Amino acid sequence: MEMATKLAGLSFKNPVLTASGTFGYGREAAELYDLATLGGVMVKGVSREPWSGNPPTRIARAPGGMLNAIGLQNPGLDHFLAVDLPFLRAYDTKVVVNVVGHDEEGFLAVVRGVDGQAGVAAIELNISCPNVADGLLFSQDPARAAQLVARVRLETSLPLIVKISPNVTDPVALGAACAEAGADALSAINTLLGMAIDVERRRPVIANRTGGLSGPAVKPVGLRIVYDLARSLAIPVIGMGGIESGRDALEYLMAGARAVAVGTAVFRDPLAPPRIIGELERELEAAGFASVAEAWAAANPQAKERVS
Amino acid sequence: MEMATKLAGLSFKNPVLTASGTFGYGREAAELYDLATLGGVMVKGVSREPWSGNPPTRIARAPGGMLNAIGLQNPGLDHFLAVDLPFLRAYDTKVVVNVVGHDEEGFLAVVRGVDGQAGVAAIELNISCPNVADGLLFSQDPARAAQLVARVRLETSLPLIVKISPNVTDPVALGAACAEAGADALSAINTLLGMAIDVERRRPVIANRTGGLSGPAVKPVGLRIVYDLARSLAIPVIGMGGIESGRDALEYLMAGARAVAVGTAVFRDPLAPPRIIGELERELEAAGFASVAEAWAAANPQAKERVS
Amino acid sequence: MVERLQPAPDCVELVMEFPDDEAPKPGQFYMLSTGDGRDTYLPRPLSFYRTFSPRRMSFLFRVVGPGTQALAALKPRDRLQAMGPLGRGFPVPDQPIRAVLVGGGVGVPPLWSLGRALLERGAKVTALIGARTRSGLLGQAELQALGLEVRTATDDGTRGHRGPVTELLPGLDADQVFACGPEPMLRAVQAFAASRPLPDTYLALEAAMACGYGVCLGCAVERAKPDPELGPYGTYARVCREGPVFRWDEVKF
Amino acid sequence: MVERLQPAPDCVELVMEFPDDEAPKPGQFYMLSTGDGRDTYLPRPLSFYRTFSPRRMSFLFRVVGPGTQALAALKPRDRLQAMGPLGRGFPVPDQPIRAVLVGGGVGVPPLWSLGRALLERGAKVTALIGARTRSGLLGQAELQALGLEVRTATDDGTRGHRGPVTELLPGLDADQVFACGPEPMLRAVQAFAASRPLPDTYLALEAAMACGYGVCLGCAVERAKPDPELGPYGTYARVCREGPVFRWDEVKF
Ligand SMILES: Cc1cc2nc3c(=O)[nH]c(=O)nc-3n(C[C@H](O)[C@H](O)[C@H](O)COP(=O)(O)OP(=O)(O)OC[C@H]3O[C@@H](n4cnc5c(N)ncnc54)[C@H](O)[C@@H]3O)c2cc1C
Ligand SMILES: Cc1cc2nc3c(=O)[nH]c(=O)nc-3n(C[C@H](O)[C@H](O)[C@H](O)COP(=O)(O)OP(=O)(O)OC[C@H]3O[C@@H](n4cnc5c(N)ncnc54)[C@H](O)[C@@H]3O)c2cc1C
Ligand SMILES: Cc1cc2nc3c(=O)[nH]c(=O)nc-3n(C[C@H](O)[C@H](O)[C@H](O)COP(=O)(O)O)c2cc1C
Ligand SMILES: Cc1cc2nc3c(=O)[nH]c(=O)nc-3n(C[C@H](O)[C@H](O)[C@H](O)COP(=O)(O)O)c2cc1C
Ligand code: FES
Ligand code: FES
Repeated sequence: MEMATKLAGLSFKNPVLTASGTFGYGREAAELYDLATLGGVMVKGVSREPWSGNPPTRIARAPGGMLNAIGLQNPGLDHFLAVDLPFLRAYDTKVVVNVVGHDEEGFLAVVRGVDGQAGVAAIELNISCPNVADGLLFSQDPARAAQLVARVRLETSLPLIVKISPNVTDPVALGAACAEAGADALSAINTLLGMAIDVERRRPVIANRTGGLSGPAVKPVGLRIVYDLARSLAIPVIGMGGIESGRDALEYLMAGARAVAVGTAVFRDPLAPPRIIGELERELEAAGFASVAEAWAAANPQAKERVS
Repeated sequence: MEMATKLAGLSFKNPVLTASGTFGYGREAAELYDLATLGGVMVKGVSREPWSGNPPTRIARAPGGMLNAIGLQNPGLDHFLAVDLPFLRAYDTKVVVNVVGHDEEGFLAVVRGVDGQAGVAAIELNISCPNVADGLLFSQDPARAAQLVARVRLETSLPLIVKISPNVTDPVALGAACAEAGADALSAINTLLGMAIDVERRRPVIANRTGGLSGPAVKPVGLRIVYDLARSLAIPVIGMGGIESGRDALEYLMAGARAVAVGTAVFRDPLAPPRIIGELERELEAAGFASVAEAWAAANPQAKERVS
Repeated sequence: MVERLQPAPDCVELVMEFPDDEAPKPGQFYMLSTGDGRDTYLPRPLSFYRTFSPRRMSFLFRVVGPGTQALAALKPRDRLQAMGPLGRGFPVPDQPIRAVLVGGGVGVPPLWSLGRALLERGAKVTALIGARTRSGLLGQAELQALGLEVRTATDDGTRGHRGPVTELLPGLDADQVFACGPEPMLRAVQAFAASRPLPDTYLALEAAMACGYGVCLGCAVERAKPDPELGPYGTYARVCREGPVFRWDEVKF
Repeated sequence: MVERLQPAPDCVELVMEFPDDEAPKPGQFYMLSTGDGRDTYLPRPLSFYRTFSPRRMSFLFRVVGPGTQALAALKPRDRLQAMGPLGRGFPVPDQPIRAVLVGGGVGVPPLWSLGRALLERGAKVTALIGARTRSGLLGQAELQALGLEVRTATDDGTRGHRGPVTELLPGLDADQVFACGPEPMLRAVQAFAASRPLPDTYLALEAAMACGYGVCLGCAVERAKPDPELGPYGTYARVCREGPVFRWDEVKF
């Protein structure tokens, strides 16, 4: 089975990445398996300065998934470059740096910082985090998103992936604005805004009140958005949201994703990413595909993007 | 336990209604239990003319719920008035008529038709159906929604409930525009746009391609939107989305809903609405509330609406 | 659940004990729910198969996805929710007709009780059962045990006629045909009923279902001759309520 | 799962057999997953309780929600996923100290193996266990069977001291205190450690967890003295990785 996939000028040995924020910077998973088995690693969001994240409680269970409001706790750019990137660089896998900021300058500083660093394969702009005060700022207005993307574009020649929020009326319009402004690819979806109520304590379970819903519960929403993006836009999409098996991964590929990312599933099963790679290989075979490329958009005949 | 609740000038014997489109016009459930046990019945969407609905397949399973694209198949206003309303009128419960249209005139015709009819307690405007071509037209733009609501307002003195879509960037802005234009209450949420892929047939499971996600999977999204609406707006909210137990119903009340509706749960358990009424009574007791009114917004101290 | 049998590699027959004894009619079905698994929120429709006593009957199904997997994983004495009997079954004529039953794959279950009811009314009943290959032929012994004549067909010719089971139809004398199975098979039966003609031919359909009792409108099938009074509303019928059994000329699929 | 015991009305002890024999340290925990239920997507953290052999140990927990309900519903020979041992356990001093263990409600489990380890090193160990009422007192016989002195307290005075279990602390001579239980109890132990002072007092904390192995950052607890090098990033520690056992002065909660 030909498992390699290409997108935005990058070649991945297989289409399974780990999703940002569910994998730290790879250190914990590396104790369990060889990260080189992965198609790629999307690291936890990196900001210019270190961020503390939100106060606890940050996690709640949800039917078929979970809620989180971590609030992008991260050690900041300098620490990432000095400690985390060198660690990851040692593995033969593609490292995608997820970038966050409170404002355009915040994003730009991180992009400048990682641009040109050995071992960085691509940048993923996280303009869709529902768990920090200004997290959805850029997602809510395609024009603002486009302006950010355009400015980032000037700072780097790395492949630029923009992460799409499901909490918007028109994800395709958002994606189109980003593509227009210079994004090379999109990733979708980030978490859905949600809430859990603690009946005993008479308050929301999560201190931040709302949190991001992820896990199998959101898979239909992710598939719909990936399908719509692939049908309307010429840039490739990395699909995610509720993937916990090779079958789920195949559904995303068939909807029009060039690659997929595994998030919440690693909490239930730390070995989910390598397991899913193996399962996907068998699912492709069973479904009569000779390669990942052949499965691409097989359920989405109007998908636009062609090999990149 | 004082189970009565009031909203928009209406008194419900208890806060549990059946959600639109999951209960037909009550005939099938009436074979199983006395509809008078219900706080209220929100009927399947009614349009001016009969609608055929979408071609099959209309249903797909989803993790923790389901997808549907029924496409508002309904017998139309005349049939509703001649056959269904007289049937429902015989029961001592509040009948809320869910109204749909392809355009403003379509909505207005149904509103005019039901206005003044004996046995109609309130109107629910379904401006948020993701399964008909123009279903989300009015939801996607608060100004358009407000214009529709304002025109409907002129046609009826019945309590006017507007159903809020979760597929928008800012449900509160949508709700605010509707409140401003004369809505007496809001109901939230309708289904989330989603998709399922049939790997064997290499196409979306649902003929309409996308469908509406409902069931426990969407409960966190419903709670979040109800909480935000109650915190920001002075008109009452009827909460729904994934309610399958008295505990779920209580969570919605505590988030700020004055009443709740049970939808998808009746597919798994046709007796869910009466069961949930009983469970809610016990949950209220266990949580130390003396009445439904006391539980209202207990987890949402900034909720705005006061008794109506 | 009382007992679990495995009549074919990917098929399971579950014998269940019900708390009440509402007797189902041939062609009716039940909505079965298992546990609270993530992919089994909706109940799944299954025709009943054999009845052993007023409160004991079985279901025969192919394991195709999470719902049937969860059912297949049940162990004796596990409990599950069953709602039914639901829907409109086969009309069983009182006269001693010559009936042919056609079952493809897991379409056999409703034919067992139908065959028995027809025999009780003195009918002469032939059952045709088809499958892709020999190991997929279901219910042959059980139908024969009732006293029916059974003929078989397999796509690969490993048992009986080689080819679609419906190719056996022209060779038989029948007043009425009753069929249950995959869509292409039902379409062939439709065509056969039209060509003879055999107006009293009945088909048991399948559809994706959410509720099974008429409230969700999920199980739509197109009506062949919509009632003009209903307008567009009459375009589709509900498989769960107006069906699952339809006369061959009532539906388009 | 091998055996199910019910030491209190709402508490269950499950004895489990593991495929490997990685010996956990006192205070470490496991992430347990059951089936694929709708409300049990995330695994649940539980401290191990008694160890019977290198591959057989037990878990003791209160049934509070869907996760613990699903665990409590397991039957002997059912299988479940367990990941662990995880986290940083109690530091067990090599000297024969005078140790006091404080366990509130279902905080008792980690104290069993800790008590045993301390005894093995010649320590003099007293265990204080508290609960709301008599039937909620857990592990008394099991801790006594190890050779520990056990004192009890209940809020309603139905057994032992009437009042918080931490009120028994001042009456004891201790070099080190080890505590596990609800937050108010841990806060009282913190205050006690500060007042004596008893610098080597350790607390086992709880937090909502998603992963249990350090990748989600869900299990944050505020650090009392953040490392200035880390800036705001040092505000919170991970209970699952830097804990669950912290020295009393490392954390604020
Ligand atoms: C009235 C009636 C009677 C029936 N009687 C019998 C019987 O006696 N024996 C029997 O074996 N069967 C019977 N069936 C069919 C049976 O109900 C289905 O096989 C069963 O519901 C499948 O459920 P599942 O979860 O196992 O598989 P699913 O995977 O849910 O569905 C099976 C197929 O549907 C598609 N599909 C549906 N939803 C999705 C989704 N979300 N994602 C991907 N693919 C999807 C796929 O092609 C899949 O292979 C009957 C059906 C009806 C309506
Ligand atoms: C390291 C560690 C060790 C532990 N060891 C033990 C042990 O040995 N024994 C033991 O009994 N417990 C132990 N716990 C606690 C145990 O993990 C919890 O009791 C368990 O996870 C509860 O899960 P649940 O699904 O049963 O209840 P849940 O209902 O999920 O959670 C329990 C409480 O959290 C709140 N809550 C969380 N999420 C939600 C939500 N979405 N909606 C509503 N309310 C919510 C509610 O107040 C609820 O009562 C330990 C915890 C940790 C971190
Ligand atoms: C605990 C947690 C933390 C996350 N942190 C980030 C983050 O830092 N940056 C980001 O772009 N997405 C973040 N996400 C979103 C995921 O990358 C992913 O888009 C989403 O969870 C959907 O996929 P899943 O259902 O497989 O988890 C986070 C998700 C979770 C559950
Ligand atoms: C099969 C189906 C049909 C529906 N039809 C309608 C409808 O006609 N009008 C409407 O306003 N909402 C309709 N809805 C949405 C429900 O009323 C409800 O808002 C939604 O399903 C969320 O609640 P639940 O999770 O309890 O089902 C429908 C939902 C389902 C599942
Ligand atoms: S399955 Fe719901 S109407 Fe038929
Ligand atoms: S539980 Fe995930 S980091 Fe601690």
